[in-house]
Amino acid sequence: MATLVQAVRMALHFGEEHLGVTDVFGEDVGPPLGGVFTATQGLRTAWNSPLDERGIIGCAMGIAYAGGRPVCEIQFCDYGFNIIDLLKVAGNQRWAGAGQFDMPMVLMTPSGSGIRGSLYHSHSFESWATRLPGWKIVMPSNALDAYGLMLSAIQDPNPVMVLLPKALLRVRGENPLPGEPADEDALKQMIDAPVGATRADWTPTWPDLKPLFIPLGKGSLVREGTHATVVSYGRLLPLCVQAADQLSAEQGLSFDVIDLRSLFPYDWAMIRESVLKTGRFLTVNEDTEVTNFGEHLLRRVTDELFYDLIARPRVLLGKHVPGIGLNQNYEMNEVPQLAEVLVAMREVATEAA
Amino acid sequence: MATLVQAVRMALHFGEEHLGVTDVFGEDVGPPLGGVFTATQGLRTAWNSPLDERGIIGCAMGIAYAGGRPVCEIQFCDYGFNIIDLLKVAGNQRWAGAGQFDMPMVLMTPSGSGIRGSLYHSHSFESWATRLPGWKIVMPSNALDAYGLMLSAIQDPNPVMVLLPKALLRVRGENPLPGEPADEDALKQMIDAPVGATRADWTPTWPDLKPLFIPLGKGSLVREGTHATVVSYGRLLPLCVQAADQLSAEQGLSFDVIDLRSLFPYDWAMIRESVLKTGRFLTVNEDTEVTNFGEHLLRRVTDELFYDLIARPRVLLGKHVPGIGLNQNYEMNEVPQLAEVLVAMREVATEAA
Amino acid sequence: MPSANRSPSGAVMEPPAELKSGRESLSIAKCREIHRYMVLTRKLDERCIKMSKSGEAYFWVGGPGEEAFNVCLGLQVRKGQGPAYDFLHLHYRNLGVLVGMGMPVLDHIRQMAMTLTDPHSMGRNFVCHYSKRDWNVIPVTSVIEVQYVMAPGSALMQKRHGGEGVSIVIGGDAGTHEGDFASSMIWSSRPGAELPVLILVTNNDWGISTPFESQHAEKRIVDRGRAFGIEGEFVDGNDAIASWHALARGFRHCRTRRKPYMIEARVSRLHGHSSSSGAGREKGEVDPLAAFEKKLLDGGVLEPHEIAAIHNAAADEIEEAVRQAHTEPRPTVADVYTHTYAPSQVDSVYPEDYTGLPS
Amino acid sequence: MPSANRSPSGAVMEPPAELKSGRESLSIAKCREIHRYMVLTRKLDERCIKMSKSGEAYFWVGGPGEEAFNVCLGLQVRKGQGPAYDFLHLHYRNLGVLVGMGMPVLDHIRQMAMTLTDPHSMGRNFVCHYSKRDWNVIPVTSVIEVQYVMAPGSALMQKRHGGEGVSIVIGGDAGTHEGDFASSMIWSSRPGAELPVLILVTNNDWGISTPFESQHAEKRIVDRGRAFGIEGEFVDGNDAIASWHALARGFRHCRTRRKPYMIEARVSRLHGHSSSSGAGREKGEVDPLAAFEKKLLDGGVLEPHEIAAIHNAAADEIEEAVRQAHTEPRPTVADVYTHTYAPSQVDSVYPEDYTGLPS
Ligand SMILES: Cc1ncc(C[n+]2csc(CCOP(=O)(O)OP(=O)(O)O)c2C)c(N)n1
Ligand SMILES: Cc1ncc(C[n+]2csc(CCOP(=O)(O)OP(=O)(O)O)c2C)c(N)n1
Ligand SMILES: [Mg+2]
Ligand SMILES: [Mg+2]
Repeated sequence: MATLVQAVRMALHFGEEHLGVTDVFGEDVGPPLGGVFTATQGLRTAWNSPLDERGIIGCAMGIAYAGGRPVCEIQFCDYGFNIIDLLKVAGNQRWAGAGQFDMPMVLMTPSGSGIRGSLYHSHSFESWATRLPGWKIVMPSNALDAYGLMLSAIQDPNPVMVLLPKALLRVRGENPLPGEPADEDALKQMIDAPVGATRADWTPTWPDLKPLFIPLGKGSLVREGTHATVVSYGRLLPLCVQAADQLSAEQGLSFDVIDLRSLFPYDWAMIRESVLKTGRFLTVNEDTEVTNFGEHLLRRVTDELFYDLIARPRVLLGKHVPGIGLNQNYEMNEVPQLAEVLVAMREVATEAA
Repeated sequence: MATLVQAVRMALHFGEEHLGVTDVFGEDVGPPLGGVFTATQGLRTAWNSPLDERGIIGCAMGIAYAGGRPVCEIQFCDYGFNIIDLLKVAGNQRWAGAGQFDMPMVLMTPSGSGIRGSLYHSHSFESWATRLPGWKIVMPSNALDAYGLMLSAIQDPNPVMVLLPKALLRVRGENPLPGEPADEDALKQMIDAPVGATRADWTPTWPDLKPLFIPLGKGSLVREGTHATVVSYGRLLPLCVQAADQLSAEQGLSFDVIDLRSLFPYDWAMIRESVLKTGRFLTVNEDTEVTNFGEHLLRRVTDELFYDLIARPRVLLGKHVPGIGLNQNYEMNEVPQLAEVLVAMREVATEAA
Repeated sequence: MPSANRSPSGAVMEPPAELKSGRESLSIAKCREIHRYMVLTRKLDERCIKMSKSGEAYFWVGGPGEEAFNVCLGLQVRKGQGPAYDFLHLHYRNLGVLVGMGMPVLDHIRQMAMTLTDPHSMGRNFVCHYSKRDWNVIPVTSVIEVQYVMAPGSALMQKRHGGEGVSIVIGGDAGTHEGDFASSMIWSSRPGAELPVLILVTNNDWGISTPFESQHAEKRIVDRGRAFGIEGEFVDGNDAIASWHALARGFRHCRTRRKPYMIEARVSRLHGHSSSSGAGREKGEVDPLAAFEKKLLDGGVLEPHEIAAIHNAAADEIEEAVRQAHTEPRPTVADVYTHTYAPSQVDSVYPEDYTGLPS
Repeated sequence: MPSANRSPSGAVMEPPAELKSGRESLSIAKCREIHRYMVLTRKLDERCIKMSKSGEAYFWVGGPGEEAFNVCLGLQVRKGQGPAYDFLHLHYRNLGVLVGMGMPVLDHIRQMAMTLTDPHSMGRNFVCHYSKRDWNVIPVTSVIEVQYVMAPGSALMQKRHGGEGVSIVIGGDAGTHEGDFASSMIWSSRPGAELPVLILVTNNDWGISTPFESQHAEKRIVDRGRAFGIEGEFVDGNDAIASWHALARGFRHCRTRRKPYMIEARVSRLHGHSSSSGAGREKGEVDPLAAFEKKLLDGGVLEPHEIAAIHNAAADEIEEAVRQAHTEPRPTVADVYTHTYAPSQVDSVYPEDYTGLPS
């Protein structure tokens, strides 16, 4: 199966060929590197930009205004904190301008911890991103969703931010992309740039990919159960699934595990239905815990389902500290790991009503 | 009584004379203007900077690193969205650098709506600001608190952001500052720069001000009651007080109204005690409602006091829209006004338990 | 006025076919056209200042003192929609540009009056914050200098499209101290990927209350382009004829060489920064309109009564627009959410217009 | 080596008192010192690359190929605490600067090994991300170019304090495309408020995988200072003697004239960008250490066996430091929150160290 980053690359290729993508660009996005995570290797429209995040976003906006469909990259979301004003403008120009201009740009950026990245390769971005009205925000947790969400992000006429979970980029999917070759070595031969001198002459051979549009705003119910509702996305989603399976096997506790996928707009109908069933709610993410997007979800649950809750709704989040430390004794204690997910899920499912 | 902006000016003067403030600077902060809201008129150390917010924050950091005590201004918080990366560094340098350097800088900036400011003079900043570990965030709602919080902000060796409620800057206090002359016209003569040609030669005459340090992390219980707890700050605080008084007079409902003043750290003990008493919680602010600081407060209440609540805890926030529109039919319907505050307070106090 | 009108010396004085400024000259017809638009621009600003003081509106910002440069710019724009035409990345002083392009004054007044019919922003944004898709006028934002990072993007599309479309970007002198000004030069001049960006700076010697010379070591802002190999020039933006030609050179360079060009224009600020600083008439600033009218009078192109008639016609047109705008609908609560998101087939929550939080 | 050692021509060859490079020369004693520190720097980088591959550490970044320029810089710094001394606003390649200043290699290794004893970051940050208050070394952050906006701030304090303290800021070529580089020039050159900022750029011709010439229209980055009246020069940073003198001129200018100076130094990148790109030895780059050793050998300053001994001594010193670091304590969960906030008398929640959310 394709890895998540290969799926992104194939989606961008599909976008170039079939959805009108005109430019895929950013720092080290073009040849020879094709992105620090290889997401943009071999793409026809990929090019290297100056080292200037503000220029990248501005250029993408200009391209979109002039009728293009750009996909730009911020190399790590950790380096996206000097562009919030531009993101705001991209998100408000339509409202401010009486709806005259569309802004069909995609911003993709790796987000989250899990690669021993120290302070500046471990940031989460969702709590910043969801504060940008006018933007749609997605974060896949597996290759197939990455493909389907990226295609929708490209197709949507609004600015869409695709947060890529750094830690999962090299994880293989469980389900094939439409048109993905069955043999993963064959795929690698086709679309991964070779290392070394031969790279200069290399051109990819793209599989005959088919479209898959995962609608924005649609979550995915990846486990079904009765004891509690768990909402997550990105790096922590597989840990929630793992915990659900373990708690089911060991303690007979079963969970609705919702992969939110689309953070804004989010699938409120799915969350609501699940919480109405279980009466218990936990949301898990790794962003810092003060003014965190998970707190918004908890607020929505409280707003509309307070009297349906049979136990305290809760969040499991990253700690309010200035950074993720390199020594793993920092990282492991700053952002949720499997052990804390297990505890939180068991507690929400079993707390006396 | 002094206005809120006069109180800020007097605090800065006290800071220059007694607390080691070395530089008060920003766009149009120095003579002749002394700030677009007059906050920095007549100050000994005030100077005009280039039109470059990144330069302003960087320069303040450099001054602080080198032993100075800068107070810098971002003219409107609306123009503070290209500096989040620098604010993050100011907030994480100590943690990242093993505690070697202090960062005694103050950033002050007008925040919030209420001046018919359209998209770019109406932003709220608290939900962004509270996402900056390493920073302390305060927002006064009256002149005396502005004075006392500004002195503490200056005195604190950490970066402190002082959010000034745009709409309340010209509102007079109810309590005098320590050392403030009794006659407000006399005060004006002393410290407000004259309009017109005489300004060039003008120097202020400062009253003999005394220190007042309002501790960071201390809220203020501005109304006491039993029916519900209301937590707010800034522009909306006086509206909550007004609503409390009205609901008390008209419907016999009484409220604990907490002026949070310090947003981080916040006075959890005060909130907790009040909610334990009333069993009902409402927080009110005007920032956009997705991933909003008020949702954090609600989450804390849910975390620790869920089983003590006798009614649904709630928030009253600004709408998730890209901007505040100029025509007042936009603004009045986008951010909470007195009418909505009244409704929300009555509802939280009276909802059947 | 065709050159046949030129009279032999000594004969009855007829107006010359060209009006001169230094070594440059411009046809009388063009000068009359520029003048008419400058008057309309000035009157529009003055009327808006009045509205901001009368309570008909809350806030005014505009470009009195920049009419010469802005109108000359507007008249040379190739207007239309899409990459075959020019793109405009403006700031809040470019009234004269849109007037020169032929914007109905009513549309400007509608924004000033915050009506629902305001085509630029539906009464949402400050005046002079235009947005006009059919003329490639990118929504103006109050945020200083961000337009400079967007211009290379539209220019990229124009260069790729072929033709002669130019991306015009303009802002003030103080704003060049934002990093985005440097970014604009960098992204426009990448080797082998140069872009047709006409980079303009209107230097009025002030940023709100801060004098240019207190912050700028640059003798000329336009000198900053040199290190990037960006050609350009400094021009007296208070001189309509000089402005016309500087812009013509800039456009020609961008249209034909498909590379950036930079112009720094010295302009005036006749009514201070905005209504926030009172908007009173400033002394000691060159008035480009008065200067141009003197030239037109001295050159025998216009008579005083003709000038008066032009002023009156402009005033009448504007007054009528004000009257009209006052009759038009205002936004209501129902308009708060509209145009937050464009409709999208791939969005299951907001396939149509936005309605608030997901439900 | 005193100049008395100079031998008359024809006599037994003794090493000259000065070593030449072009028209410049430097005392033998200084050259030996520079060489020793260059070797120590190179060995330290090589050992760290090894650690990143052996699993003793996760990540390596450093400055192999920049030793000449960085060591010459470190040796000319006036080190100490506070505005009377130089401030250093560094980036992630300035190992040689700290080595030149006399940093114990153990401190570098501690950061590489992520020990609690790492004085720069307590095992929190990547290697080469120094922080050293007693030498005015501002905490290095991975965020490209932000150091350039901080340098004018410390320089302001230095200028006001009096004396000759300079704020040194340094970064790579690609990074100059961030707006912060322009800001640094702007804030250092304000008329009448010029600041003693030594603005340095080490141009290694790359930003990760992106070649300089693909993005930069600037023939010389240092030319960007001209419009601001900032004096400066381009220097071959692979030439230790040339680097020494360029830096000496820069320091002299800043120390005495209290104004900015800019140096662009051409340097090499001998092991690629970082361990993320493999950190293998690159071909075709000038090796400043090899070049300097050749000069020292050719000039008769050092014998091959002396060079070998210097290398061995450096390797031994480093090996000992690695052994030592491995014995030292690692951070634990108890260390997560420390140093988030400085203790504060005016804070009722965190008068002492931070302990998590307010309680
Ligand atoms: C990013 C940003 N910072 C600050 C402001 C507030 N502001 C509005 S206009 C202005 C001065 C602009 O001066 P200049 O660029 O010279 O243009 P001018 O108004 O003189 O034409 C300032 C500081 C803003 N709008 N945007
Ligand atoms: C603001 C920011 N953007 C992107 C990065 C990722 N990044 C790290 S090093 C680098 C290239 C830097 O090139 P240059 O400035 O020439 O310095 P060099 O590494 O070549 O010495 C990039 C893009 C970063 N650290 N910070
Ligand atoms: Mg100006
Ligand atoms: Mg480089």
